[in-house]
Order: sequence, then structure tokens, then C-alpha cells
Amino acid sequence: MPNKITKKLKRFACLIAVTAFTASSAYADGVKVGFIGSLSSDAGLSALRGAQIAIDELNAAGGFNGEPIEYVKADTREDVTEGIKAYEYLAESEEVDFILSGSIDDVSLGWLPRMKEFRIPTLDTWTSYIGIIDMVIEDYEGMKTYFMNVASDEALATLYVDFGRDILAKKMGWDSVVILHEDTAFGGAINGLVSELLAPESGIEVLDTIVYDTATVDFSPIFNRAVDTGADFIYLISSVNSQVVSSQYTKLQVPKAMTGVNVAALGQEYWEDTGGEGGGISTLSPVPSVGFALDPASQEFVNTYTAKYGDSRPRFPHFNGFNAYWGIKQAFAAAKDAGGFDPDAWPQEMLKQDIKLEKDGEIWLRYGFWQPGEVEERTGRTYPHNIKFDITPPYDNGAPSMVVIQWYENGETAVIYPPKYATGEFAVPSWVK
Amino acid sequence: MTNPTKKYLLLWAIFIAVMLLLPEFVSKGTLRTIIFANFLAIFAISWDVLSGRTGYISFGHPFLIGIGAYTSAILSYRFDMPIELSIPLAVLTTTIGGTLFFLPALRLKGSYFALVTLAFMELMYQLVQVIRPDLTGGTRGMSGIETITRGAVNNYYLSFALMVTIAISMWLLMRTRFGSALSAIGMNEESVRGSGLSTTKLKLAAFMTSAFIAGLGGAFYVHYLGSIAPRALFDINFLFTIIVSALIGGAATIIGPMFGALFLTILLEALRPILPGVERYLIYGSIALIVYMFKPQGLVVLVLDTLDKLRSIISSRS
Amino acid sequence: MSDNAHLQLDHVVKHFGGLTATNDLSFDVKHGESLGLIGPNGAGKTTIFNLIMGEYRQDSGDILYQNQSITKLPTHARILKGVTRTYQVPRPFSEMSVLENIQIGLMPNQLREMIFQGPDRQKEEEIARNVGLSEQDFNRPPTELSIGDLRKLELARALATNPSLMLLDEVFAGLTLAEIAQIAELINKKRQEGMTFIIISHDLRSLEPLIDRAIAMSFGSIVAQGTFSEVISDQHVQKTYLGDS
Amino acid sequence: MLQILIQGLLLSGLYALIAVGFTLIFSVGRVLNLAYGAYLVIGGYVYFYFAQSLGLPKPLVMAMAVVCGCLVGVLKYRLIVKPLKGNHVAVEISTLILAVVIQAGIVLLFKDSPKILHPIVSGVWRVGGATITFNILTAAVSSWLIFGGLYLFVRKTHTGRAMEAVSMDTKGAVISGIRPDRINLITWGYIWRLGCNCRGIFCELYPAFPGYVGCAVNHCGCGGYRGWYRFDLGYLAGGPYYWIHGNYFNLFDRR
Repeated sequence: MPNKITKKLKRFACLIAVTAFTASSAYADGVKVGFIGSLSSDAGLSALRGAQIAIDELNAAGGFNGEPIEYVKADTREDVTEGIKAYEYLAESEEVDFILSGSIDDVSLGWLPRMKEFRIPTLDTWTSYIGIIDMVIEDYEGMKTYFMNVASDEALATLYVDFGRDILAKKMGWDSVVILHEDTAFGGAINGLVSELLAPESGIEVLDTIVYDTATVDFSPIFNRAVDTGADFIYLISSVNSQVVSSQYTKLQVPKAMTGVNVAALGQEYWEDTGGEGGGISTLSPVPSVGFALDPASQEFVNTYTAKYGDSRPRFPHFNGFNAYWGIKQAFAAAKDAGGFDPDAWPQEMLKQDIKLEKDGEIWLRYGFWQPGEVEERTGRTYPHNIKFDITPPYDNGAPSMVVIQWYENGETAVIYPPKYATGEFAVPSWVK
Repeated sequence: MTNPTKKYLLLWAIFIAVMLLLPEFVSKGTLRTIIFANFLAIFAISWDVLSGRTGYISFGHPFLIGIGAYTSAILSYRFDMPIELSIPLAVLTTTIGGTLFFLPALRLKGSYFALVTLAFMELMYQLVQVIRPDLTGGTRGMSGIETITRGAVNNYYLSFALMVTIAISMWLLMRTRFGSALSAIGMNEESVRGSGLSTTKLKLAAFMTSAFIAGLGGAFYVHYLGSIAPRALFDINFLFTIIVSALIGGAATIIGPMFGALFLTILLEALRPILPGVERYLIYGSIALIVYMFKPQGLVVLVLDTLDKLRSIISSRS
Repeated sequence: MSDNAHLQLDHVVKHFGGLTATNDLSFDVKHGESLGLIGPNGAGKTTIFNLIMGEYRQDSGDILYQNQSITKLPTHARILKGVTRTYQVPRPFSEMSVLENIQIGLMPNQLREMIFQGPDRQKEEEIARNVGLSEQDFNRPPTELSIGDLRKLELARALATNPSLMLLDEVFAGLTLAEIAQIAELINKKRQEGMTFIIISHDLRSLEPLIDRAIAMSFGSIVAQGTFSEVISDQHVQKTYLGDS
Repeated sequence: MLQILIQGLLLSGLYALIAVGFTLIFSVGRVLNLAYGAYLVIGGYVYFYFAQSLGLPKPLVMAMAVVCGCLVGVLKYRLIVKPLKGNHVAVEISTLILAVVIQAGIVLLFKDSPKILHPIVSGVWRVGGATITFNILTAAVSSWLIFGGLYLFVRKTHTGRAMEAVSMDTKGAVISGIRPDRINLITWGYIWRLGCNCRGIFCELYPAFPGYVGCAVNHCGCGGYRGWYRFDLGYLAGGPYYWIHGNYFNLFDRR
């Protein structure tokens, strides 16, 4: 009864005060790096570990200004609200100087207003949403502490158009497609770009677009609807639970070729996760990727990684593991020049960072950034603070933005496009006539 | 005004004074944690007014909070309506809309009521995605929604003011004969009817009060977060946190849900450095389960009982 | 039927599945009259109370209160008209004190009054004293009361609704002789004040002095009615209720 | 359209079986078992871990899922449901908490990425424009068999009839010499078995996925709500409902 309890309310008021005062105290010695991202996904863990290796190396070399670099992490659970809480935690409880993000697009969009508020230098290694680059263009002063260390969706789509023109249209002779995309910011953005570019540039007509929920477990009606459109192939855009859709594609033996973007297929664990039921699909992949030949410096990073983490998932870093590793190196190089992570001075220095990784005497990978106002020739627009990508062959201005990789039915992988990086051929599954 | 009331008002004043001075003593990170605790307390009080008192367990509170949050978010984000207008409209929509939806359910008893409200939450999850996704943002929701104020301290004061206003209003309301009648329904609904009271009317009033608070809390919550997505809102974990806050603190009181919300939020944040992931819910849930199984009256009673025991031990020794 | 009837049952039929609880039942009770209902277990006595209170709805037939049909009214509306009942097993609000229990009975069915008017403590105490509850029990929860005091509390909560017709279901069950005497005295006092009663009891000796008239039931039908001694000496009653012996 | 019809027909048995599990508890014990969704998921993960990660033979793993299911069901009844007996609100809330705990436990052990489970029978069969995998066919046949078995169990065996009696009238059953307590225990154990069975079949179709606890709770909530208080073949209504629920919304264009 209320009465019984409220009688003793007096003592209780004191208790609440005590509880509230037992607060975590913040300390601000040395430099602190915060990681924000999903700690239960392979891609999130890749970024977490990539950054950890870079920080270990920096600390072994004396840390920053003689102080060891501290590394704290906060889980977003791939949930927008949790992401906001996690960012607040890093900014206010841990008072970090720099944040490395392994968040998906929607989560990044959730915490971005908080980043603008706290003005903490932040580097995204996974999110590729072009809308965020647009925000940097529109509100440079507010967004200038933000950097994106992965090629944006637009670069992704452009490369795909080239692949469509060269391989799908010219080589395979296909001229119609049905787009199957998940209902996320990523799915919507890629779909827009593919639909607007694929038709005019490669002569492939979009017959239908099917949107599905990321929690879908049974794809048979969706695949049937796709097959019913009579299109020559299916273009899939999937970043969440992608194993499900591709394993069902194989299980149901959908009689159409399927290519597109399948984020799960970017990792070595894909084969294990699908239980070998994921062959026959190809996907666009940021570099470096499965099936991608590595330059010696990146190979060394991979060796360290597999020695340290080789017995737990992901055993081999995903693309954003590389991005996080090189991104931390760049962020600290910039901080050295800027004298710390000042929100005004640091971005200036970060923009100057440009790591060129060579293999066999030519540029193989490049970690640099587009400057504000610098126009990319082919799309005719600017990409301030986005990783410097090159979407025009022969890619001697840097690395390709993306490659297309193929999973064969026997579980082997290869890069199939562009030709400079190719190690294999495009293939359709055996059950497709 | 009777003497005990004066005493309680004094206690409220002390509590408010302590909370108002809090930003002077704790870090901003702790304040952010307490902001979430404040919102959770609002939702838990809202749940408790209906379910804690009358014993009609609502599993559909995220549905009500969702109406409030989505209405205000859509009006301000899509139609550029000022927040001063969108929040009252959202509260009105929640109270009226929620009542229309739940009206048939209020005639059901016990588990059936719980089931139907659970179904409402699922329904809302589906509807938000399907109906007018151009307005609701579909599965991915909306972000970049206008916020009322910036910074931890400002938001702390705002959320605390809202929470404490709701808490005191509900405390005053529940001290009236209306509050007694609601508790009586929880003990024996037939005897309430047998005392010449329309239980349907009482339950409806309790429900509308509950929906009003849920709508108010939901609308302010969305303008604090600045983003909204159906998966985070119409989620079993969210529902669980609301209900457990009310129960772990002590149902059918006002201090219970407030304390429960603070306890759970602080526990969850305290676990973050040790277990950063969803694994926290394993510990969190286990504590909730154990407390609930062994002390269904809640932690407030548990703490007070322990203090009493300690006091008697000390006094018997000296 | 006379115009003087306080409550009147008119060809009331109630089935539960295949079981007939009341079979075309008609009787009335006059203003200020006290009526006893007797019969074996399962005769349908409590069902009649449930029907009068609107806790069940009859399948056919009509129930009139002061010559107006109350069949369509919900329970609480019937109570507002002045009918109230007690239960065979008392049903107090277990986590409220005795006075708070009475408070619920006293409460008006208006939200505005519930919220803006405080409880009438004096009235609560008056009713509690009236039914013979002692001062030290006023702030105790019902769980600490004896069965006799629980019955008194049940009566008090019923009386708090200000009834003019009371239905008492087995008020004497489980009580000591002293307690029975106390409650009987209370009933007689209320009778003198003009209250109408319908009383169900197995305790015929205690029942006899409290009623003007009796109705004996069996399998949902009236088998005999009249004064207590007429009913009790009826052959059917002897056979069905008291056994052949 | 043909695909939806055929698959709906095949899967309705499976969905109905899941719904029956939920309603069985509800009708016998008068409690909502909100952790029921978690049962399905645990069945799936047992299958995943033992059959796929450790490579034990599938029939053995199915049996293991059933045994461990019964065990956990009985434990849960003894530790949670029975001590709270008579308080259905408390049982419902504690099962809700349990669902969250199980979900978190699964994430702790297996991470939250979905696990793709191997089909028991691979291959597909094309009818007109529709594709039917042999796996779905197997699942449909087994669920109908289990369903039939359940029906016979309830109608013909003493325990089954006792369960039915308790579901209709607890007091009446006590008078007839049935111990509702024991029947409840049997039912909870049985439900676990049923849940795990379902999941065993279900899992070949769909990936095991921790987030599924929540949605399965909701789904069962709705399914249970449809056909509550007597368990009978009438629950078949639950099947098509699930089907529409699961697929209609996906087919909706969300642009």
C-alpha cells in the first residue's frame, strides 16, 4: 500500500540523493579514442580491432605527446537510440578526444546531431551514405569534424554502372533488371543511384523495384515476384542480415542470376554463415575485399590481425578493419601536426593526409580525402571529407572506389571487376539457364 | 491541508532541491544517464497509473508512447509545425486515439487484456512501416528532428521538470478517492462494482490519464533524441524496461517507478564499461527476475525493510 | 402483483449450458418486508442474487425495481437505485484498512467528486461502529480480522452504498452464537428503519425471527412459499430440503 | 499468387502447431507464456550448435532438442510458474523478463548475426510459376503428423483428457481426482518439446535469429489470441493468419 511506503519516504529521499551522487567521474589525462559501433557484428568488430592494432602500434612507438593512447568502446547494437546514448557516453562520460565509428548509416544519422553539438573529430569507416557528404557541403562549419573513410554510395553506384555496361550488358547480353532492396537508408540511396544511372548509361531497363523489410525470413514470395517481372537478372541491395537473402536464393534455386550489393558476402565468414548455401552471387565490395590481392603494407596489418584475433570471428578483417587501421594512423598524424584534436585545427590537417600504398610499383590502395570544392570529373560534384576514390579507369589517381567480387558455388572467391584487379570471371549459378 | 500532506510536500521540496543542484556535482555523462532515467520514469508512471493500480497489465504502452512520439515528430519534421503546437496536438492524439483503440480491450479481463494490448504494439510496428512511409519514414524512421534545447544540463532540467511535474500531479491524483478506487479495482473488481461504482468508467479514466502521460512523455522524448525508428520503440526490450522499472521499484506507488527507472538506467550504464553489448540485458534481466520473484513489492520496500532490520539490530546492541 | 412491490421477478429463466438455474421464476418482495430464501445447495438461490444485481443476465423474463425494469442496467447502476448485496464468502479489499474498505462503499460514482472531495471519515467510522466493529480494528487490514468481523465489514461496505433493499447471502455461516446475535440485532434494527431484506441462510433457527415470509426452492423453482412455519412444514420442503427422515 | 497459396497451405500446419503450443499453456494454466517465442529460438540454436557446428547426426540433435526442451520447461515451471501460482499477472511478467534474458543469453553465446541452417532434405520442385522446396514439404508433412499426434494425444490418452479437463474447469478436474498441478507440469514440459520440435522444423526454413524472440512473442501473442480457450483443430485459423502476417506486409511496396 502507498501509505506504508510513503511513511518512510523521508529516509528514502536521502537514499535517492546518494544513488545519484555515486556518479562515474571523468578523467582527462592523455589522449582518449572512443569507438562507436556494433560490437556484435563482424564488420563492427573489424573496425574495433583494426583501430586497436593501430593504437597498439602507436603506443609501442611512444603514444601521443609521450602519453599512452587510451581506447574505450561503446556498443550501438545497430540501434539508433542506443547509438545516441553511446555517443553521449563517449563524449560526456569518457570525454574522448576522437571517435572512430563502425556504425551503419542509420545509426550514424542518429548521432550526427550530437557530433555537431560536441564538435568531436569523428571518422566513419562503414557508413557510406551520400546524404552525410551532402550535409558536409551544406553545413561545412558544423560538420567539418566529420570524415568518411569509405567511398560513398555514389562511387559505389558509378562503378556498378560500369560493371553493368561492360559485363552484364556487353558480355552477357542482358537488358532488363529487377531491383530488390532492403528498407534502409543505404538501400534507398543505392537504389536511387542505380535506377537513375543504370538505364541511361548501360542500356539496362529497370522493370520493377521491390522493397523488403530487413527482418524478412521467408523470401520465396519476393523472389517469385521478381522472377515474374521477366527481367534478365536480379539486382540485390542488402546490408543487414544479408546471409538470409542469399542463402534463400540458393536454397530456392531462383532461376535468375543475382548480383548487386550483399554486405555479408564481403567477409570471409560468409561461407560458414550460410553453411555453404551462398554460392553463385556476386557483389560490389569496397576495397580491400575478399579475393583482393593486397599490397605488402596491408598484408602486414592482416598478419598482425590474424595472429591476434585469428581464433574468433571475424578471423580476417573486413574492409572497414583496414579503413579503421589506416584511419587511426591518419587521425594521429593529423593531430600531431595540429597539436591535438582541436575541432578547428585538426580537420585542416586531416584533409592533408594521403597514404599511398603501392604494389608491384603502381598505386594499389590510397587513403586520402577529397578537399572542399574539389570536383570529381565524372559525376561533376564535390565530396568534401570523403575518402579519395577513383571511378575512372585506369585508376592511376588512386585506388578503385570499389571492386566486384564473385562467390562461386564451390566456396571460392575472386575479384571480377575492374579488369586491373580481376582474379576471376563473372559466373551465373548452375541452376540458371 | 492535513499535516501528513504538508510533511510529504516538504519531502518533495527536498527531493526537487537535491535534483536541481545535481548538475553542480556530477559529470555531464551522469546527467545524460539521468535524462534517460527521467523519461523512463515518466513512461513507468504512465504504465503504473493503469496497470500497477488496476491490475490490468498493459503490454501495449510502447504503442501509446509511439503515437505521441510519431505525431509530434511528423508534425514538426514533415510539416514544419512549431514544437509548441506539435506537442500538445500529439498529447491530444494519444489520449483520444489511444482510447479509441483500447476501448474494446478495456472490456476484457486479465490475460485477454494483456494479449490484446500486446497485439496493438505489433500492429503499430507493422502499420508505421506500411501506411504512409513518406510521413513516418518507414522502417528506418526519421532523424534530424528538431530538439527543444541543447546540452546535457539544459536537457536534464527540462526532463526533470517534466518528470517531477507529472510525478507530483499523479501523486496528488492518486491520493484522492479516485486513486483509492483504482487500487480497489486491482484488489477486487467485483466488489468495486458491488459498491456502486462503474468500473468501466474508472478504468477508462485511468487509461486516459495513462495515455495522456505516455503521449506527453513520448513527444518530449522524440524531441530530445532527435530521431525515431519503429524498431527501437515497438520493441520487447523497451516494453520490458518500462514494466520492470515500475515493478522493481514498487507498483502502485509514485516513488516506485521513479526509483525503478533510476536504478535500471544507472545499472545499465554502469555495466557498459564491463559488458558493452546487449549481454547487459542478461544481468539486468536476471536481477529483475530475482527481485520480482522474491520481493514482488519492489526495491523501495526491500530497502526500507533492510534499513528497519539494521536499525533494530543496532538498537538491540546499544 | 401489487403496486407496493419493492422488487419483483417476472418469469425469470436462466440456463448455464444444459443446467437450468432458475426456471420461470416469479416472486416479489414488498417495501419493508423481509424475505427468506431456503433450499438445498444448487437450488439457485445465489443465482437469484446474481441476477438481481446484474452480475448475470437472465435468458428471459424481467426484473422490476419499484415497478421499473432494471434488466438492462449494469450492476453499479442497480446499486445506485438502492439494491445491494453481501457475498457468501466476504470479498474485502485485502490491502486496505477497514475504514478504507468502507470508503469505497461510500464513494459517489462521479469522477469529479472522487477527485475533488476528500473521504468522509466520520461517516466511515459511524458505519463501522453501527455494524459493531470495534475502534481498534478501524485501521487494520481485513486479513487480520476474524470471520465474524469480516462479515460485519461486508455488511458495512454494503450499507455504505445507502441501500433500501439488501440481499444477504449466508450471513451467519461460520459465526459464533454471540456474533450471530449481534448481526441479527443489526438486521432487526434496519428492518425497523424500513429497509427491505432478502436473506439466504442454511441456519434456519437464526433465520426464522428475521423474516416475515419464506420461499423454498429446489432446482430453480419455487416449491413452497408463505410464513416460515408454513413453508417448513410443507411436504415438498420436508422431502427435498430436510430429507425424508 | 500461386506461390503464396501453395506455400500458405504448406506452412499453415507449422504455424498452427506453434500457435497450439502457446494456447495449450494458456488453456491449461490460464497464463500467457510470453517466453514461448524464446523456446522456438532455443530449439533452433540447439539445432544449429549441435548439428551444424559440432556436426552431430540430425536425428540425434532433434531428440536432444526435445529432451533439453522438456527439461528447461519443467525447470521453468518448478522455479517460476509454480512459486507464483495463482498470480497470473506475476507469471506473465516473469515470463516476459525471461524472454529478454534468454534473448540476451543467446546474443552472448552466438552474437546477433543470423545463422543459416541447413535443410534436412535439399532440392526444389517447380509447379507452374511456384517453387516448392522439398524442405518445406518435409516440414509440412511432419507438422501435420505432429499435429495429428497431438490431437490423438489430447483425445485418446488419459493425460490428454486430463489436460483438456483442467483447461475447461480446474475445480471440476480436482474433484475428478486429477492433479492440476501435475497436469500443468506435464503441459509445460510438453510445450517445450512442442516448441523445440516446431523450431526444429522451422529452423530449416528460416535462420535462427535472436531478434526473433521478440517477434515470435508478438506473433504467438496474436496467434494465441485468435484461438484461445479450448485446444482443438479449430486453431488451424492461426495458420493462414501467420502467413498473411508474415508475407502480406513484405509484399507491400514501401517506396
